[in-house]
Amino acid sequence: MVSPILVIALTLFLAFSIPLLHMLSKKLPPFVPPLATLINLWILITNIKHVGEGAMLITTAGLKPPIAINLAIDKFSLLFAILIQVIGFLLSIYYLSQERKDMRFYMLFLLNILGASGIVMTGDLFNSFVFLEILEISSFGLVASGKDKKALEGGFKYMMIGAIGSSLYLLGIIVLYLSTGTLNMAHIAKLMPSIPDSVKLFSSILFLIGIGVEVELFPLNAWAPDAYQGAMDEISTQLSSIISKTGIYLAARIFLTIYGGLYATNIIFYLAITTFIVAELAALMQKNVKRMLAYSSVGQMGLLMLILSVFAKRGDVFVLTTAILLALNHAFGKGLLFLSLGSLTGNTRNYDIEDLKGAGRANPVLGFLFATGVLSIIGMPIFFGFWSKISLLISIMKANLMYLLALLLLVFLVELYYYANVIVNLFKGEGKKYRIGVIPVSVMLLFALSLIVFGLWPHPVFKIAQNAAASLMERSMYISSILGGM
Amino acid sequence: MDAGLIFYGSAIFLMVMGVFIAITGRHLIKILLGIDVFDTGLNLLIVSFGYINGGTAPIFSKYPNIFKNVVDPVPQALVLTAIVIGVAEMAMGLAIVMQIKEKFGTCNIAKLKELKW
Amino acid sequence: MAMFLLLLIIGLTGLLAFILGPIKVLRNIISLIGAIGGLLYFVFKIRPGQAYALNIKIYNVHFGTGMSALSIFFGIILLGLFLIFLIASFHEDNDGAYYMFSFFSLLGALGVLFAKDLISFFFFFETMSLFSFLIVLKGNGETSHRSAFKYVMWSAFGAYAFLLGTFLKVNYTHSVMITDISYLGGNIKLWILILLLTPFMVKTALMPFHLWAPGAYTDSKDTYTVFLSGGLSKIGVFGYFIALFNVFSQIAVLYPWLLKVFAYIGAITASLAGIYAFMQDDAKKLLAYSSISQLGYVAVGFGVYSHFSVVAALFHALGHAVFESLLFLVVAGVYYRTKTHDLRKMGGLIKKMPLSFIGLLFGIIATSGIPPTIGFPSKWLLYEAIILKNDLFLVSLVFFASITAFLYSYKLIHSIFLGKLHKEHEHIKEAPFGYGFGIVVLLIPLFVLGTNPGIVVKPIDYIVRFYLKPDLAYNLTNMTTPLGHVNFPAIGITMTLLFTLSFIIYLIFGKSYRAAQEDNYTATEWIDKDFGLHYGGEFYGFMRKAFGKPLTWSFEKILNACLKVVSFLGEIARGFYMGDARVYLFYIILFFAIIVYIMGGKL
Amino acid sequence: MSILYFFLYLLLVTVIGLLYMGVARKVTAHIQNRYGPPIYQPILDVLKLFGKRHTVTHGVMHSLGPVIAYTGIASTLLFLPLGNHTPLLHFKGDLFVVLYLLVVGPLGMALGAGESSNPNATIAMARALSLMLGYEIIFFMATLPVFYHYHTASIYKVIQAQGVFPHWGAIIFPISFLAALFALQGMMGEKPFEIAIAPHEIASGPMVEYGGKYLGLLQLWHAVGIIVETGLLVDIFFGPQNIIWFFIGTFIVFYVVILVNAVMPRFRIEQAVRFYWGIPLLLAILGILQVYIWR
Repeated sequence: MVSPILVIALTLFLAFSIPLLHMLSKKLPPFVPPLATLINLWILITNIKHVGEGAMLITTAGLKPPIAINLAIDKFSLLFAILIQVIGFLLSIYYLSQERKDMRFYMLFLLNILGASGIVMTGDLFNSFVFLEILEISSFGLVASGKDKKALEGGFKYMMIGAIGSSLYLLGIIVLYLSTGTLNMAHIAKLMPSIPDSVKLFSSILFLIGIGVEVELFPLNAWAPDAYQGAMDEISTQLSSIISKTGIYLAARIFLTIYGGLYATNIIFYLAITTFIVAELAALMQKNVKRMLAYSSVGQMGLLMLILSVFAKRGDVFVLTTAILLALNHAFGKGLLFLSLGSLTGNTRNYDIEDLKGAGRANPVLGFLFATGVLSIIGMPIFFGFWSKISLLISIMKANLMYLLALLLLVFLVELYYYANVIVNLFKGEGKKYRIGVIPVSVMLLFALSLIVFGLWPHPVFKIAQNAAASLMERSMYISSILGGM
Repeated sequence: MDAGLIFYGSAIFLMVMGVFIAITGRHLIKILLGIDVFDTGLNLLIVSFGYINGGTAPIFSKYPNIFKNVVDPVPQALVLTAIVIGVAEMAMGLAIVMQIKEKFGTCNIAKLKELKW
Repeated sequence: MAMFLLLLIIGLTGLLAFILGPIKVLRNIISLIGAIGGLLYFVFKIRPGQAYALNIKIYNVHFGTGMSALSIFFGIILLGLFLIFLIASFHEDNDGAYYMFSFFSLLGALGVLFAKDLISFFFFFETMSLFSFLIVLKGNGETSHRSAFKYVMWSAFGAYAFLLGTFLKVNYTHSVMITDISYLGGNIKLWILILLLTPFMVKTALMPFHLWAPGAYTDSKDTYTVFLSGGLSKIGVFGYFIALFNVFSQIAVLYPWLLKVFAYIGAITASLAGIYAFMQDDAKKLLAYSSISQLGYVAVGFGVYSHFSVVAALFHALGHAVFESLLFLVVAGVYYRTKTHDLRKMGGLIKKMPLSFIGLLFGIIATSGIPPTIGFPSKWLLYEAIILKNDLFLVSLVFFASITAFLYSYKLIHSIFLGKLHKEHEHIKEAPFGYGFGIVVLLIPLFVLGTNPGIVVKPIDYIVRFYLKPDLAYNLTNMTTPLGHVNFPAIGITMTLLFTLSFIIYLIFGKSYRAAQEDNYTATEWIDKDFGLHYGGEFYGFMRKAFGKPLTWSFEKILNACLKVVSFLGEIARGFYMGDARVYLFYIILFFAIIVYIMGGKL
Repeated sequence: MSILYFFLYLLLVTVIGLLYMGVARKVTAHIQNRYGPPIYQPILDVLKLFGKRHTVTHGVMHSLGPVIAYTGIASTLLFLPLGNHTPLLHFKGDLFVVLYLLVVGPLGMALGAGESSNPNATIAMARALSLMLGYEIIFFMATLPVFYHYHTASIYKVIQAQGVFPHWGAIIFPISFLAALFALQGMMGEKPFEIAIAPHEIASGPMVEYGGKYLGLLQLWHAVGIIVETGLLVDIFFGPQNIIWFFIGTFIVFYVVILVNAVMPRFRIEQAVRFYWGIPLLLAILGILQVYIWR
């Protein structure tokens, strides 16, 4: 067994060794991120069998919790950690085909992976804030790294909102600390019944805003379309597949594990619905495909938050499973969309829907990839999205929210409307043919194949998601495995 | 007047002022400063949470009775970290602002309207 | 297991066809083997009552397949038509993906027939819609993207309505299986039924839901339209049966008015689509509306809801599969040679394409319902069933629809095959083998079932008898209802005899001389040889005056108004993201303030 | 034996139909203050046409058109009872068989005329078919109450049920009968609905390219058509109990039709269709309402 703490240590080490390697040879830095993510992946995979019921505890500084900082990895964390490494690995392979990056980019990228992995593995609240800041600051850099006007503007806006959001998150942590005297998640969760209601409420509002910025909840998500649109395509992938998924993890961990249910369930419930509807409607009128995808991403995040709040209302392991399925579908589907969109435009960064005319017909492989992403996102059968969407609807039905179900189906129709418009546009008339390397295509093919293969054979993914959901649901198990039955 | 109230009051004043600067300011640097002021206010708030009037430094000692009046060390530790993080954030922000000045030729946030709708 | 294997065969063939795409011959052989193998496997291995559970479980549903006699009836139609489509499509310039999509759409359609629970029903239904959408998208028409877009939107509309209905049903009955809901209390069962019916109304292009059909039928590749119109629309008919009998068995007792409305919608569809059909100048569009019109009869049959009206509906579904496919196939063959669908640009092709002419001739005779072809028995049964149900206005409406069939039929055959041959078509040959094969094959059931309807009525009766009290007596050649009686071969024999007689009269007297085309009575006007004297455009133009303004009314306008409202909402939603980061920050502060204000009492 | 009976029956009805045509010409002539040809003139015309040695044709379908037309109308005849005289096949089909077989004739004609590639003929067929949208539906709706009332679709049973005078369909359902008369005028293509033939406008329409034996066959078609069409009306609304009454009835109805024909001008096609969708449609609907109220 290799200690998962190495994931963090090694990534950090490799990230800061990049400048040194750069001094050795200018060709070395691009190979560091794939190496790092691959090793991380290996470490995590070797740990799979050690994570049983409850969480696996990795202590630092030789002190038992709740005193020192520690990692707490249960199946849910492990799933997200692996997801982050897989997508990170695929993306870093993708970067190999591009030469324009300077070495600082790879550093930022690795720090981003580090932040995300840290958030999903840590068992300490303040530690999660630190990792969140690492994640965010590196994301600002990554978004702005496109270095054209739009990228910089997007990066700056993201920074303004993100900074305020994470500050409020910190304030929430402090408020909890004041009434419990501890920063250990499991410990706070254990002490939760003794915290006065007003403190719970106030801190959960602060968390709601802090995390809400990250998971793109409605009034807090205004930065998201701008950042997605401004960033380079690969960075948009990273934003939607890694960064926002980390936000979802954080929301689930804090609200479900620590608070034992969303404290402001109804608020989040309605906010999430609003997010979904507003985003899909905004996407409907979009002529810029990239921004349309951004809105769609925001909408999907709204859906995820919605399903979490439904879980908080009804409490059913199936609902959580659904959330995980949705997250996986979105991570792979939207990632594929952003990547293939970039190639379809020939990396000209001109995403106007009219200019995409015929691009899919001229580049059938790219057209196929883009179409796969779209079809999975809108939940067509034989793609993985179908199962996540069906599970979503089943969970909502089980929660007995039939009006919500009807509303969602209506909005899905809106979603289909703009996506079908893009698909149809891609395959009409004659478009420009683009040369595209083997590496990007094979990376995208991996994305697409995973969507199709698990669409046809969803059984294993169900199982994994179910286990992860169950471990997230077993709150007392989590607490007792960290605190040792205290 | 209670010392705690002064701390809290000034911290919240700083936070509100920071947000106010950020919302009303036009210049990018000014906005960054606003955010920084907000962060400072927040840090002050956190420290004052842990402060006890007339308390001593949280140092291990032989005399257990001193423990009763000790200032909570954790918020201070957190604030230290938060300050570092704030610095990093500010550095990243300034770097972006530099690039913006180069590309847009202006630091007026009202001119940053490439991305909308 | 057998059904699963069949789906596997179809799916793998599609995949192979895609992989072998560039090697044309091999691809064609493989797909042919797959389709024939599928058909044979279906006929010899699949029996009612078989079931197979797939090892996928969501909620408490094991996805599985089951088989009923009805599925076999529709399965044979689908596979047979697919084979005909496939053979003809080899003449077209298609790539591997095209074959993959068409095989997958067949797979979806077969899956729908096999599905035992509503969610797998939905799965396969969506599969079918998705891949037929992709095929329409691949069509080479100018407007194919627009049509494909409409097609997928309408399909999705139907599918989502179905999904909502499914979940409502599951919520109230706690069963995903296709089981009866008529025992539920309250009006919720009505909503469920309507929602479950919606996708099938879309698929069979019943009137408010027909807007996709003319475009999709016109702009998909010609040979695929054969399958799309003749085959895939049958899934809608299958769905009617499932919804009205298996899901809601007590409809005639509980909501007779709903059935009445359904029947009237069907009849209005049949009439209006017939009228639209004879106003078209595009051969495929005309046939598309004709297809919509014919499927309207099927809806009427289900709406009347008596034993032999349902028999008539199912028989007509089969008939529609035969003659509509025949018509589309002929038009495809003509397009293959002339490269046009425009009725104004054709004419006089009878001398060049005699087999196609014969195919089209008997196709339109069957479409009009003239004996002794397959179109007649179902119409006859339908009329008597409606009269027995005491609805004389409905039967009048249906009769009106069948008159419009004469009009568009004649327009079609005249504008393509009769009249004056165009100069650029002087060296045209008969349509190639694939088309001819299909025409000949389809002509067989057209006559055999027209004169011996008992062959098919027997299994249909076996299906329907289970649900409704039988009041139709029949054998191979005769049918007797409480109202009347028909001996189908008698009509055929009489007509043949009299035709022989008239033909003898024709032969005995005088000799005929073949006159040149332009050798015509022209009221002393001298006309040039190249002068276009073909009356093809504006064929029933004067009817525009007869109908007046109502002809311009359209469901599309209502739809567009709805879309405007939605896009207005979209503009509002977009306005939120106004681009100024300070405003974004202000949103956050405002949000914080509002939440604290709302929750203030509890803090 | 029965085949021979078939032929004789057909021949007889054809000849009677031709005589009706002669009567029509005579009556029209008298109204127009002329003498007119003898009543048997149409028979002579037909014989002359068949006697022609050379005929011009435009193709296979053009030749077969009249053949199909005559086939269609003759088949219809064999399914139609003439009063209580029952042709061989009356029990093998009912109203709907007759109605659908009735269309075969025009269809054959249309196909033949179409191939002549003379626009006049095609325009005429377009008009004839469009007119069907008017009269056919009216005729159908007008006859429905009778069948509905006697609860059968068999024409023979309707005749049987009507029996003696007060049970006639025309007496029980006068409104429907009126509507059916309107429809019959169009069905027989007489003025004011003579739009398809319109000799002065489109040169006799479908017949424009026909001569010789083709025209002869078409004349035969027309002759049988008169008997079948008027006969259908008489059968349904008067229930003639024997063949003599049948022919008397058809003659009276035919007489009314040619009287109207003789004094009427011609509609334009859209006017004609619109006319049918006006008062006759209303009458037909009223007739249906009447039978609903009665039950």
